[in-house]
Amino acid sequence: MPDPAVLEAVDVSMRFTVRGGLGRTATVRALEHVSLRLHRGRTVALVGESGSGKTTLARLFALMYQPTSGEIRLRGEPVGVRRGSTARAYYSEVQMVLQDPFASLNPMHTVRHNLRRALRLHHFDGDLEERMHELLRRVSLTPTQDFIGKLPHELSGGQRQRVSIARALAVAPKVLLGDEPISMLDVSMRLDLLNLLASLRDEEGLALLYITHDIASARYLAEEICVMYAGQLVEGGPAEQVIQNPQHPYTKLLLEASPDPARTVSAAGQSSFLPIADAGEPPSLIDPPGGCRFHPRCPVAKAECRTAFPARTSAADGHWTNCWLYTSESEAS
Amino acid sequence: MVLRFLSGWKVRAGLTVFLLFCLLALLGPWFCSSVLHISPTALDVDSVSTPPSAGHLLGTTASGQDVLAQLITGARQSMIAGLVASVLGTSIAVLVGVTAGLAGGVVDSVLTALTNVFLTMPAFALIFVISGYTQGGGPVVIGIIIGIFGWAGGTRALRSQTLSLRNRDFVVAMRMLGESRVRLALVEVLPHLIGWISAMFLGGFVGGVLAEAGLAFLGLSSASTVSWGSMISEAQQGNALLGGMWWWFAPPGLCIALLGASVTLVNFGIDEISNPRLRNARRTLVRRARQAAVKGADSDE
Amino acid sequence: MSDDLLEVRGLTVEYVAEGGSVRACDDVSFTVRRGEILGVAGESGSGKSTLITALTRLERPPAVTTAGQILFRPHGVAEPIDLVPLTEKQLRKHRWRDLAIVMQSAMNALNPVLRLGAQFTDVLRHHDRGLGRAGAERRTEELLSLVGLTAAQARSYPHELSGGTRQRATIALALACGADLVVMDEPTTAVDVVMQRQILANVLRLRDELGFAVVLVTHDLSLLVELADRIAIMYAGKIVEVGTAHDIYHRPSHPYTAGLRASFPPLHAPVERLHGIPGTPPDLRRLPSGCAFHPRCPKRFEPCDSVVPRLSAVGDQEVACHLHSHDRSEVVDA
Amino acid sequence: MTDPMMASEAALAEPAAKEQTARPRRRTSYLGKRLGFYLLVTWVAVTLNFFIPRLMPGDPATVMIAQITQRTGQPPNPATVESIRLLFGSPDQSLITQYWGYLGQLIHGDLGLSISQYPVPVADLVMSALPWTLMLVGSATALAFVIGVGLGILVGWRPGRGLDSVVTPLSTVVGVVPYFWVALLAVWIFAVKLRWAPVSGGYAPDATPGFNLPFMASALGYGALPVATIVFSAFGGWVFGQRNMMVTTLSEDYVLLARAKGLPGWTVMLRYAARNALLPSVTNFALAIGGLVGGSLLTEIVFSYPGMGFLLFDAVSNRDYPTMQAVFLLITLTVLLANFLADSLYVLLDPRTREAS
Repeated sequence: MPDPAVLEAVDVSMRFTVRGGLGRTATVRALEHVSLRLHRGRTVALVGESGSGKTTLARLFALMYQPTSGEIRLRGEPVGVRRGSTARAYYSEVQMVLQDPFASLNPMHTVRHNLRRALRLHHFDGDLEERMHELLRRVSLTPTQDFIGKLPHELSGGQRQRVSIARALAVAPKVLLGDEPISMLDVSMRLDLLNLLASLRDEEGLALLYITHDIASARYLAEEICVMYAGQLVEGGPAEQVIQNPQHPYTKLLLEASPDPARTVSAAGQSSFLPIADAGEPPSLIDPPGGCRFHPRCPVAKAECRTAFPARTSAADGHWTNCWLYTSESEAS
Repeated sequence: MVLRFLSGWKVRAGLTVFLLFCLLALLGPWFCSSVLHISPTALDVDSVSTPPSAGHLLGTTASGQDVLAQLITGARQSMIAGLVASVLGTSIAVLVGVTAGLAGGVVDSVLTALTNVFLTMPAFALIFVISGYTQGGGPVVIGIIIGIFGWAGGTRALRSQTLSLRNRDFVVAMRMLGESRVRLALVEVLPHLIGWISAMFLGGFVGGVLAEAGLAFLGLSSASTVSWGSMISEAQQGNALLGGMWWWFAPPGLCIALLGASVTLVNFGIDEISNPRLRNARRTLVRRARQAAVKGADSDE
Repeated sequence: MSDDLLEVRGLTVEYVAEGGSVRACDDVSFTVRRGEILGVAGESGSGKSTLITALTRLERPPAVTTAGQILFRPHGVAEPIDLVPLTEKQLRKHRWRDLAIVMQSAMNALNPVLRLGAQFTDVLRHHDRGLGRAGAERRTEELLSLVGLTAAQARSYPHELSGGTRQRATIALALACGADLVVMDEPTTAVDVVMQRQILANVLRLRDELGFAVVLVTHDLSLLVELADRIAIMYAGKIVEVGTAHDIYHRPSHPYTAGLRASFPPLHAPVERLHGIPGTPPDLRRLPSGCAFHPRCPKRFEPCDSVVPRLSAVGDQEVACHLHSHDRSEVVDA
Repeated sequence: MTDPMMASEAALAEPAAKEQTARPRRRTSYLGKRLGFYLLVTWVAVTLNFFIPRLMPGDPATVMIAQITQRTGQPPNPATVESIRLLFGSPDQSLITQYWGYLGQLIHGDLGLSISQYPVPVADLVMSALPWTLMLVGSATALAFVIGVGLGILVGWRPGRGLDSVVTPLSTVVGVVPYFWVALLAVWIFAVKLRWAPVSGGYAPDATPGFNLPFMASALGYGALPVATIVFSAFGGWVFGQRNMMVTTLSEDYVLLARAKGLPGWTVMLRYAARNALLPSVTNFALAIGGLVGGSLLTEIVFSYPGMGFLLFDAVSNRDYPTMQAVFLLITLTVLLANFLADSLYVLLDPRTREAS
């Protein structure tokens, strides 16, 4: 096992109260007992469909909400929602890159404004101008003087996302949270951004959380993959293990559904699109199914799947899953 | 953005007229007394109810007052009422709307309910009732009353705009740098609302001028001040229309309409910027492109 | 009768503006055969969405089709019809009966104040005057059952249905009048991968059963490779390569296609360090001279920045690249 | 988008939860919620009515008692004094006690006695004026809405074309011309010069109010010009708002899809574009009623029309505070009633506010 976690979520659950008319409320059970650890110089990919709770987890890490139960720990110390300078102290270690490069930069402010503000807020006391150019070089926006005075609308999506990353790097964080950082970029720009994140992880020793719905890109970037379904973590472990030897029926479904040209194009030039069974849709988190939330869609669901969420079963290589299929086996053996 | 805003003819024409009126309100009275040597209150007993002439460019009222002088002096009173109303109304609207949008939760619920209450109340009737108690007052008092009861309209729009801005990623991103709430509001959110606020301000201005005119027409402004509203009121009481004295009745109404139209033109421009869907493609360009296409196809044959 | 259902020749669509027009589609030519799935892949600004609206003649000012032909041969028509010069009234005869569309977001494509069923019956009864109310409802149920939906869902309003259900419904809707060609604009970007595969598998099955042709536009080349029969790659308003899915994946001829193909990390094959395409897609208002791709192209050579390459046949494929033009050898020698 | 409730929901629910909140939920309470809101507004209006005279400099109650004494030659009887004190403030009692007494009096429908027409109960004056205003404003509002929105739909369907370039600028200009000025002009042209309509009043002097044909015919004749002037100055706002909504809606995908379906132009325009573009106008309709009822004050004064506005004007001119108060309260209630009708219309038009069964 590598050195202790920089940032971790310990058994966090998150419920949102949604207001309806006249005091009517509904509870959204967005996360259930999720634990996740981020380590220095390593990437954890969190994979799941939209609405599975992965953004909620990222936002809990970013202290935007207080978890309903469980805690977020920074180097072992529990942290809560803060304001003012204590918040700033936390944010000087944990930064986030958001999904939409077109929305995450204020259209009225230049690149310089963004970087300077980040540096000032975190009391950078060296040569501001020099540091800003250094940051832009770090994210390969060169020649830097061409970019520093630009407004967001003068930049492409990939360039904007690089500015966002530079802004996050300005505070010299230990942890970088990426909430689908490439999903809205042009395809041809995605890999280079992933490569940039990888080099930051390797060279600066950043702990990286990479949230995505694209399991292939998760495999490309991350050492570890966690799969989330409807607010529950169902499987995780070394990336290759999870991809090549999926345990949980949901992970299998996800892999089957993901495009993989190499798998299907036959030499005859005949495409044989691999269909999957009509597998239904993820449940509403307002009134989710009990037990394992995947059971209504699971081809191998058993009676116990409906009643309780299974305990975690782990293999020696760190590959784990929460599924009754394996729980009973391990109990039997 | 400013340049794009100023590039439309509507905005330019509207702003020009509006600024002319502002100049009139500012310098008008001085201009009357020092340059034209006319007074809005002096009675010229030799020419009563006379049509426009060299002596009285816009004629005189039934009591021999110079209509032009009244019109110019009235501009100041009407515009003061409009200005006070819109400054006050817009300030309350920004304060309530932006606060509600940024704060969320209970604060938002309370402020939203308050806004809706003011929005639903028949404001003009209320203003009328209150003016009934105050029985006359200068343009400032009237402007204040109009402002206090007329802010709610724009507040709703401002609140929903703020709300959507608050949840925009760039605000979230700055918050995650540890930016303070006040700076978030002032530096990140407020600049995006300038268009809305200025539209609201201008709309409130016209609303104020119209409401003042209405109240003056009802005899609820102080008798000593001359405003466009009181001119119409007096013209009505002096049977200007029945006597065919159009020069007395028409100018104040037209002035209000012109001022209102100028503001509307400016607001058109603001609207087109904040809602790009309203922009029309230049039809001539489209037609020309289509014709060129047809010709090109012909020559291909 | 030709096997070609649709033949697009030199289609050019411009966004007219005072400062000068922008060509979103520039001299685009391709054919669609009956019952074929043609995929069109391209990044933002490549003109793929503009192409979709122009194909269906739904383009709206400031977008104007300024040149080209869209020759369409729906069933029962002997002579091909050029859609470009047709008036809205003439087009109405072909809309939905011969030519249907599926849009990107079903949420926005369905009228929020009409029940799902009503949005089927109005088009059914408009195109088949003899169809009664009951008949239209029966037909709606049949159509919905094609994509695995029920009659109960026909009575719902769009907001009561999930995103996946809505998108399946719009596909059923596209098949309502037996169109020969269904144009799809990123039909699965708004749904998750699992639902995406379910929907596309449905499309494939229905195509096999009903024999309509599909033009499917997306930015996801890896998906197209699995799904489409042939693929056209667009860059900066032009088609740069057309070929079978297999060839596009295994033998890409255009450097852009190759770069795009390499931009998708593999799911199962060994991971190696990959690179996207350097630089950024060009601004259509300020296109580079010559081949628009040349500033980003790793294989650019002398003529690339001055001569616009034309789309021409290379084996079974068509490519617009100087690497494959006939005078290439001379240039390389020189 | 326009519903503040929905917006706050979206703000609370984070992205992951949005999908779920968009799913069907029971929304029976939409009208119930609105009713609750109207109760709140009524309470605010009542409370304002209570405080306004008490906040004014001087003591309106004393002024009134003196006025009555002057007018009738003798001080009013103790019951009347008590009633005036309850409505307008008494120096001897705490505000809370006064407030409860005031509410009690209102609940019993006692609005006090008119000062200018002492001792006629204000309730009687109001009851005879109310129907006039309801008819006048009701028909004018409905007409302005139908004409304005109809024109807005037509004009917005083809923005930039002939009709649009004429109607739209015209409708915006009309909105900034002072209403009473237009009304006076109309009186002069149509009543004085052309003699198409009577100059003022609500019905012919020789008709007896009641359900008889001559009266109703004359009421119609007298009402035509006032209604026409209101419609004239109010329809522009509807045209403009509806046009912009229409233009915005036209770029929605569902309108494009309707066109792609080959549906005839009318169907696309009405069933797809206008049905949706109408919703904000209906919301605005509810909001605009307050303005229209208030604005009708001017109409009634210009035309000496025997409605609430004229009554209020009379009351203000004569410092008849009890009548002022009562008229304002009733105008507020009228506005609320109209609002409720508009809300019901909205529920009818937008399935998203209805209960999902």
